[in-house]
This record gives sequence, structure tokens and C-alpha cells, in this order.
Amino acid sequence: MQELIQAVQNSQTFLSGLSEAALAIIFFVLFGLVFATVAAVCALVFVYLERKISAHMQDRLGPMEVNTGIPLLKNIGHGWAQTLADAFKLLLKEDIVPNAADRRLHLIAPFILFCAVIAAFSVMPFGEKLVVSDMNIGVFFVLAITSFSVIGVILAGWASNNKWSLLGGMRSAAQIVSYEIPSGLVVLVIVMQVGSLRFNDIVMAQAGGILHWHIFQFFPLNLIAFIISFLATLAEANRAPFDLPEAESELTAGFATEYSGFKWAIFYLSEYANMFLIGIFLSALFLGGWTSPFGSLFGGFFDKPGWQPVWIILKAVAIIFLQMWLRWTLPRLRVDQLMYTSWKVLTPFAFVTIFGVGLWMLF
Amino acid sequence: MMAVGLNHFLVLSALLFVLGLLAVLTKKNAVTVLMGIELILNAANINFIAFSRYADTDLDGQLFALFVIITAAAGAAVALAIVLNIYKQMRSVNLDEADTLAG
Amino acid sequence: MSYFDLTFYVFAIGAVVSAGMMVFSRNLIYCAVGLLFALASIAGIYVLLGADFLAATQLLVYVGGILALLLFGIMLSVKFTGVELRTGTLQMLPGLIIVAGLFLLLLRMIYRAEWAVQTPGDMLPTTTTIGKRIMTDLLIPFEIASILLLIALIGAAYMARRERS
Amino acid sequence: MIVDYVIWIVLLPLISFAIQIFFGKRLPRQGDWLPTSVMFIDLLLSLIVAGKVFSAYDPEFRITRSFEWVVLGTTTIKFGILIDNLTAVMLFIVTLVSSLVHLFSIGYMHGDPRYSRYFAYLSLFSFSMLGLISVDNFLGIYMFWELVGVSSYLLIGFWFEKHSASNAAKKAFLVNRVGDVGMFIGILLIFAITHTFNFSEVFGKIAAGELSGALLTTAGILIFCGAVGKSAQFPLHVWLPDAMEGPTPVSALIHAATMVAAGVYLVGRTFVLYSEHALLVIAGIGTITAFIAATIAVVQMDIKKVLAYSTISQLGYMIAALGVGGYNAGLFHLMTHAFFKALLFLGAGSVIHAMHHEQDMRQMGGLRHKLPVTFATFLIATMAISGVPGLAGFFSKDAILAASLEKAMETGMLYHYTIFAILIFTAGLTAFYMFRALFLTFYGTPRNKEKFDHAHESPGTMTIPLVALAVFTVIGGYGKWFEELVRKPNLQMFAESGAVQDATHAATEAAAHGAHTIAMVLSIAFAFGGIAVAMLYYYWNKYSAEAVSKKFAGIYNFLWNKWYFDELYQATAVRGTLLLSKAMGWFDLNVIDGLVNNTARLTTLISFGSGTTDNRIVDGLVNWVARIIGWFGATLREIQTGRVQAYILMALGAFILLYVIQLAMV
Repeated sequence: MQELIQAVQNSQTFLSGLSEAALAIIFFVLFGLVFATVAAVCALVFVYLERKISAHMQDRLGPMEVNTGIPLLKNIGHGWAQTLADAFKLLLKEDIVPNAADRRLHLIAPFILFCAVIAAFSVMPFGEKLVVSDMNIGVFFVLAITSFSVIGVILAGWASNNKWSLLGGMRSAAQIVSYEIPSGLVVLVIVMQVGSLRFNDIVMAQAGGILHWHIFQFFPLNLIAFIISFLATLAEANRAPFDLPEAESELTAGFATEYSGFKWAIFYLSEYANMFLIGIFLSALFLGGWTSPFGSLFGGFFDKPGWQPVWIILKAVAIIFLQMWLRWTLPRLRVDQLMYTSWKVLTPFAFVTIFGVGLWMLF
Repeated sequence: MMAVGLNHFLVLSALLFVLGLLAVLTKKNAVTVLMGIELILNAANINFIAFSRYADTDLDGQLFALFVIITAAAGAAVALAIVLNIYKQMRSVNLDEADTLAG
Repeated sequence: MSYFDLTFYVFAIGAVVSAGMMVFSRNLIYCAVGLLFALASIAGIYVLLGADFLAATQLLVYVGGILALLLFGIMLSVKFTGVELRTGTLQMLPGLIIVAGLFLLLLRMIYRAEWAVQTPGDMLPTTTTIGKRIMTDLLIPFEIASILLLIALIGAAYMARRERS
Repeated sequence: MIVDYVIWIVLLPLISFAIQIFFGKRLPRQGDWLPTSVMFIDLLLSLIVAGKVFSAYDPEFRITRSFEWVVLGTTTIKFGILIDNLTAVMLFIVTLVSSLVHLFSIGYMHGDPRYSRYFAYLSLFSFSMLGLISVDNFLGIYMFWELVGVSSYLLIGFWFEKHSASNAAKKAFLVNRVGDVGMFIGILLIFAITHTFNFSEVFGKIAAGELSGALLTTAGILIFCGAVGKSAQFPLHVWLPDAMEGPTPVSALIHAATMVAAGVYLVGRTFVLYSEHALLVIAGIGTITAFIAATIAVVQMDIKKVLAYSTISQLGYMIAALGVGGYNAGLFHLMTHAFFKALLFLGAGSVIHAMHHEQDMRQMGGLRHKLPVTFATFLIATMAISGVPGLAGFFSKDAILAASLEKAMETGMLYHYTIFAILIFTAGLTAFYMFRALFLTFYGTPRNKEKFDHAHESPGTMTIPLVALAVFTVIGGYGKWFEELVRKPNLQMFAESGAVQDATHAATEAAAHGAHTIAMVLSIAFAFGGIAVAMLYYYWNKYSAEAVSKKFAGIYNFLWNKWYFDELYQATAVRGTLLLSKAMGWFDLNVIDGLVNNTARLTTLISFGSGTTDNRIVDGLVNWVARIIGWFGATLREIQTGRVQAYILMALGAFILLYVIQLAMV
């Protein structure tokens, strides 16, 4: 960020006159917008993917109708523009706010959630250089920022001023908080092996082909760690088997019940962004991030910087597919089962893996 | 305004400390008082870290701040539990009503 | 107006304004939200002071933990037990006077005292040094802190449990 | 030897008194025989003693025996017996009269409810009288003096249920006391100077000149006061007539012979003590008493009153005699008077006994046939007292008159001549009133027929003493023995420088003889004059007494009322003391009680004041302090509001304050 500002100030464009601070503001805004749009676009894509995959899983076609007449895109078919249409719909839909609700909170809640998720992307490693801010505490930062989402969920639940949404919010908050612990612990395992919190260090540690990926190191332990991490992050995103708060008959959409229109879209968007975040996060930690699986096989061709973002995104999509897969196959967990898995299953196993890897590394 | 130096941070921490104190002093609701206390602790932390930065003490300030955060967390948990119990006892959380120890 | 100053002022003003909101607002939730943004800005201030690890801890512990706890406390007590949302203030005038006096005294102290200050070095990543220091010099306090947390955990749980039977 | 007898003489009556007083009632015949027999034994012993003393026939005869009675640090008081011719005579007289009275009382007091006690009192009296005349020092005399007073009180007030008797007893006792006090002061005066009570030692000291001049005279006069009191002399004579309330034998014993004589004996015993001036006073008093008593006796109608006043008059004679230096004459008259006055009283007693206790001569008359023995003895006694020559009375009275004339011629002072004149005139009066009494009772027509018929001669026990006394009245006067033995003591006798015979004795002998014949002639003349007048008025009834009394009513009333002495004393002494006591009472009530009450009121006032101040100030202060502390407590309590935030606020406020102060200080 600092170099960019220096570079701009040095380039005699009309911008160099501005003070460093002004430039900093401009860049902040610029990056924010970029990520917002990227996230939005990815979310749309994933929504579409989800609907198609879930449909095909359930042996149905999914959205086919909504295509566009635009010359190039016309013949793609398969309702690719469905999510666009949804988006338009949501944007145009009337934004209802329950009268006794707290208007301002009602407005802020979704954005807190959305920001929490988007902020996490600033640290994600899309390539060796393709990192917005290459923080030394990258992984820890992600954990910290994701905890923001808890506040967002609680405020959302509260702001809609209806007991069930509040309960739903409370439940999902409790769920997020309790699954934070196993995901945090598991991250420790990887950090222990790498010895640094910087994403790039972690990814580079896995360079050299598929066998160097963390998932395969310390054979069973890291794999367990990956599974725990995958489940925990899934629960934090309130998805699939763990999306109990929305599923209850009375809770309907959980904390988002009272939301409609654009704010609901934000929720929806942040959920999918969260899925994408998890994808990249896990791939970076366990699946070797932007390193090519082939390592030096094809003469290191695939290891070129150009390919790095492709690999990471591919791995992320694979994880997302896995999540969607789980969503449409496994039944929901009851609340006590939910809490049980978190405290009585994931956390102990996380401790086991930590100790195992710890001991293993000593010898 | 001049370059941001140590004094700026100290002023900021003093201001936050004062606001936290004000909250503690004037808020009727116990939970808000707890928030005030958290704010005061944060103000203290700013001081610690500012000094650890401007007076090279091998990050002692930061470590101290870390421990403050830990204890604050423990404190908040217990405090909230106490507040909850007070509520059970007195059906209200307003501090000015909790004056049974009056002289 | 360097980039550094700007960010400082942004965060400082953010913190002070949100703290003010927390103090002067009548609505409990607004207090909580005020505290939220105050803590977030303070985390930013930490980053400015080169304490990146602590900023993250601050975010994780304060915002994710304590604030969530406070919110829970407020919401449960307000929604289900009828504690009125609006909280009044006590002895505001004297409080203000005393606090202002204190603030002046602190300012006087800050500008009067000659702090043993060196020019700050560049910002190094602090995590490793913190990690080293904790595991060497401050091992005992670290262990005690862990026990403290355990005790707090058990205590709070015990106190807040709903009486069976 | 003789001393033992005397001691027994004195102690026997005491013993009989002791027995009688305690066991009298239970003794046979109520024990009247015990004291009488004791008295006769005493008479026998005194005869023996007299025989021994007179056989020696020595005017200087003196035996003394004394023992230490009380040791007071340095001074020792000796107590003893003195026997000389005078004591022997006195012993004889007292025992004789006392035994005769005891005998007479047996009859007279027969049937009295307190018969035994009467005899007890008589023996007590005898004991004290015998003790008085045998003791050898002033203190002893004073003790027996008091005892005699007491016994006379008891005997006078014997019939104490009679109001007049008890009054008379009290009067007698008090008047005697007045005299006794004077005497006691005298004794003390002497003791103060000579530091001894013994007669001989005192007289020796006087001879040595330690006690002399005015002091000697005052001592003498003071001692004489005792005699005045006891012998009923001029100022203190009022008690004797009233003392007649007692039984007649008592009067006979005490008020005729013995007790009244005590005063004369005292003067005689301590004759050396009196200086010239003292003698003058004594003589004066004696004469006055004699004259007054005689005049009052003339108008008395009660037979016992007449005899009482005659006794007073005769005592006056004795004192006057001693006063003019007729020592021998005075004492001789004492002896003779004892005999015929006792006789007269016993005679009156038997008359009264016969007339069933009728004492008023106006109820009597013509008793000479009824009471022949009593009449005969009474006649002899009357002739003796009037000074009819040949009887005892004549010799002693004549001696007195001669002595007074002698003194008059010796000093040639008008004072002494007047004394002689008065004495002569009184002698006449004596004769007159005695024969008046004689004629009123025994001659003329009986005035109370009924009593007259009952009258009868007294029994043997009563007539014997009358006859015995009559005998002594007749023979008592003869013989020079008295004159030689009882010599007038003078200082030289006691001076240590050996006894110098009084050369002056012969010189006075011649002068005396001349005076003697003149006095004798005059006394006989006056005596028979008196008798003649009495016969005129009462025997031949030529003149009526009543007429004279009416003509000279003023003098008559004056005399009848006993010169208004009683009234005088009543007015002065009695009322004076009453007033004094009232004044004292008033003083005590108002001044002292007032004082006490005021102090009481003062203290209450003070306590009230201190009480209120204590309440108001002290309590006030305490309460105030308590209130203040209470107030502090209350205000401080306000601070404890119980609200934590308030506490924090205060703490911070304080902190700022301190900080600012600290700044200000620096």
C-alpha cells in the first residue's frame, strides 16, 4: 500500500500532487469497491452453481428458463442469468422494516456482516504478489475479522424486533462463537508446522507439488485437522448441515426473517462470500494455496506466477462444491447435536491433532 | 496539525479514559458501567502500547496490554454473571437502586 | 498530512465519537454499538502503533468475545425480563465536572512531563517477539492467566446457570 | 479508845438506818425498837465519852485521828475525827434529844402507814448529825451538812400526800441549798489558799498570816452563810415555820435542838476564822433575826408556829452572842435551849396528840386538868425560856446579854449598845408570847367543847421524855464546868510558836463582872414585865387582844403576814427566776432555734442553687455535646449513599482536590 502510494506520487499524473493521506483514502475506497464487486460477482456465480448442483443432485434441472437474448450469451442456456434476475428482483423489491424495529440497527447489521467477510479477503493470497495487504499476522487477522460477523448476526436478530429472529440470531451467534474455537485450534496445527502466520509463508511451505500440501503431512493428523477445519468453518458460515437457525419452522429465515429486498440480498451475498472465503482460506492452509499440484512435473510450467490465482481459485471452487455437496446430502443437526459436535467432538480432536503434530515435530 | 507523536496517543488515551470514567460514573445500567470499564482498560492499553512503541522496551508494553486484555475478558465474564445474579435478586439492573449498603 | 496522521485521526476521532455515543446515548444497544466501533478503532490505533498482533487479539477478544457477551447480556435482560431499554444517567453534572477536571489534570501531566522518548523505529512484526517473550520471561504469568481464565469460565458458568429444581 | 467509841456512835445509826430502810416493814412492830435502842446505846456511849473527856477537865483537851481519804496528784485530802470538850457536849446533847424523840415518836406516830420508814429517816438524821459534829475538816462538815439537809427534807415532807407538806419540804431544802452554796464557796476559797481542809492546819495557816485581811473576812462571811441557811437566820429563815408541816417529834428533834444548832456549832468550831468585821456582821444578823422572829411569834395562833418563831429568835440570840464575842455564852445557851425547846415541842406534840391533831390555840383552852403532866412540863419549859431565874434558860440568856453589854462597853460603839437594847427588849417579847401560848392552851375556858372532852393524857412513852427533859431543863443551868471547859479559842492557840496562855483572860474577868450584874438586873425586869403583860391580856382578860389588834391593825396585819417575807421572796427570787427562765426560753427559741433554722434555710437555698446549676449547666453541657455528635453522625451518614458511583465520584473529586492543592503548594 505504501509502495503504491509512492509509485503514484512519483508518476507525474495529476494525482501525484495530492498528499499521501488523500491518496491513501482514494486507494482504500478503490480496493473496497473492487473487492465488493468481485465478491458480488463470485456470489452470483456461486448462487447459480448452487442452484444447478443442488438441482442435479436431486435429479432435477434447476433454473433453465432465465437466459438472455444477448447475442453471445444467448445459447448458453441453463438459466445462467437466473441469479442476475434474482438480484434485480431483490434490488427492486420493497425494503420492509418492521415498525418497532430499530431502523438504524436494522440498516447497519447486514453491512457489519458483509464488511466482516469482505475485510477477510484483503488478506487472502491469490498469488505471491496478488495480496491486498500482505500482513504478517494474516491468518490471525482472518480469525479476528470473522468474529465481527457474530456481532452482525446478533444485531440483525435484535434489530428486527421480533422474538424469533432474536432467538435465531442468538442461536447462530452462539453457533458461530462455539465453532470459532475448533477452527482457531486447527489453524494452530498448520501455523505450528509453518512457523508463521503469513499466508504466503504458509503457501510457500506447501510448494513442490501435491505431496507437499499440508493435508498430506503428518499423515492422519493434518487430514483430521482439515476435516475439523472444514466442518468448523462451514458451521461458522451457518451453512448446510449447520444452518439450523434458519431451518426451524418458527424461526423461518432465522435472524434474516424481517429482512427483505436489498438488505436481504446483502445477507445472501455475504453468505456466499463467506463460502468463497472459506474455500480460499482452507486451500491456502491445507491444499497448498496458489502452488500448482504438479509441482515441478511439467517443468514448473504451472508454477508460474500467472497460474497462481487459477490454482487457488480452482481449489476454492472444489471446496465450495464440497460444501454444496454436503448441504444437499446431510440432514440438519439438532441444536444439542450441533453444540455437541462442536464442544465434544471437534474441539477434543483439534487438541489431539495439535498434540500429535507437536510431538511429531519434536521427534 | 503537527506530526502525530507520542503526546497525541496519550491525549487520545486520556480522552478515552475520561469518557470511560464518565460512563462508569453516570450510567445507571450496570452493563453500561461494565462497558465503561472496558473502555477505561482499552485507554490504558493504548498508553502501554504507545510507550512500548516510543520507548523501546522490547515490547514489554505490548505484553502487558496482552495480559490486560486477557484479564479484562475474564473480568467481563464474571462481571456479567454477577450482573445477571443482581438482576435475579433485585429485578432491576439499575445501580442507583442497588444501595442496600446505604449508611 | 501524512498517510499515518490521517489514519490516526480517522481512528482517533472514530474511537472518541463512538465512545461519546456509548456514554451519552440512552439506548442500551446504541451503547453497545458505540463500544463496538470504539474497540474497532482502538484496534486500528494499535496497528498504527506497530502492535499488529495485539490489534488482532483486541478484535478477536474484545469485539468477538466481550462485546458479544455484553450484547447477549443486554438482549437477554431487556427482551425477556423487561428491563427497560432506556437507561437514565445519574449525577451527570458533577460527573462531567469531575471528569473534565481529571482530563485537564491528565493533559497538564502529559504536556508537562518529559517522556523518555526515542524516535520510533520502523514497524517490525511483533508476533514472534511476543511469542518468544511469553514462552520465556513471562511463562508464569501466562500460566496464571490461563488458570484465571479457567476459573472465570467456571465461575461465570456456575453463577449464571439456571437453578434446576 | 475514845475515838473508837465516837466512831461507833456515828456508825451505829447508819447501820440501823440501813437495816430499817430495807427490812423495816418485816421486823416485828415494824422495827421501831431498832433505831430507838440504837439511839439509847449511842446515848450511853456518849455519856462514857463525856465522862472520860470531862474527867480530864482540860480546856485544851484534843484528840484527833485522821486517815488519807483521797490522793489527788500532789494534794492529799485527809479525813478524820476531832474530839474536844465542845464535841463531847454536842454528842451528849444530840444523842439525848434524839433518843427521847425516838421514844416519843413510838407513841406519837403509832398507826402511821409508813411507820418503819419514819424511824429509818430518824436514824439517818441522827447518823448525819453525829457525823457533822465529830468530823475534823471542812469537807467532812460540808458532806454531813448536806446529809442533814436531805434528812430534814425527807422528814418535813414525810406526809408527802399533803400538798403543803411536800411544798414545805421543797422550800426547806432549797433555802438550805442557798446557804450551802455560800458555804461551799467559802470552803473552796479557803482551800484555794491554804490547800488543806483540815481545821487545825487551816487555823495554823491563818495564824501564820497566809489568809488574812479582806479575803479572810469574805471567807468568814461565806462560811457564815451556811450557818444562816441551816439555822434559819434573818434572810433565810422563812423555811422553818413551814417546816412545821412535818410530824411534831421531827420538829422537836430537828427544828429545836439539833439541826438548827448545827449552824451555831459551825460558827463555834470555826470561831477563829472570823475577823472583827465578820463578827460585827454576825452579831447584826443574829440580833435582827431574834427581833423579827419574836415580833411575828407574838401574833401567831398556831402553837407549833409560835414555837418555830421562838426557836428562830433564840437562834438569833446564840448567833448574836457569838457575834459579840460571848463564845461561851452562845454555846451554853445552845445546850440549854436544846433541852427546853425540845420539851416545849414534845409538849405541844402531846397536846396536839390529845386534841386529835388540832394545832390552832383558838380551839384549845383549859387543858391543864386534862393533861396534868404535859401542863407541868410545859410550864417549866416556858418559865425557862422566858428567863425566869433559877432555870437553865435564865443562866444562858443572861450570859448572852452580859456578853453583849460587855462587848458594848469594851468597844463603846453605839452599834453594840443598840444590839444590847434590842436583845433586852426581845427577851421581854419572848416571855410575853410564851406565856400567851401557855395561857391560851392550858388556862381559860375550853373553846372547843367536843375536842376538849376527848382530850386525855398521852401514854407513858410520851410523858417519860417530857419528864426527862424537864429534869435537864432545871439542872442544866448550874455548874461552872461548861464555862471552864468550853473556852473561846484564839489564834495564838493554833500558832506553831507554841500555845501562849491568853494573859488577857484576867483583865476581861473584872470588866465582865460589872456588866454581868447590870445585864442580870435588866433581864429579870424585862422577863417579869413580859409575863405580867401576858397575864393581863390572857389570864385576867383585862384587855382583849382583839381590841389591840384592831387598834394597831396595820402593825398586826404586818406581823400576821410574817413581815411579808414570803411575798417579798416570791416577788423577787421566785418571780425573778421565772422571768429569767422565760427570758432564757425566749432567747433559746428565737435566737438559737432561729439561728439553726436560718442555717437550715441557707443550706437548702445553697443546695437548691447548686442542684439547679448542676442540672442546667452540667447536664446541659452533656446533652449539647451528645446532640452535636448526633448531628455530625447524621450529616456524615448522608455520604454513605450506598451507590458505588457516588463513591467513585467522591474519590475522584478528592483526588483532584489533593492534586490541585499539591500544585498550589509547590
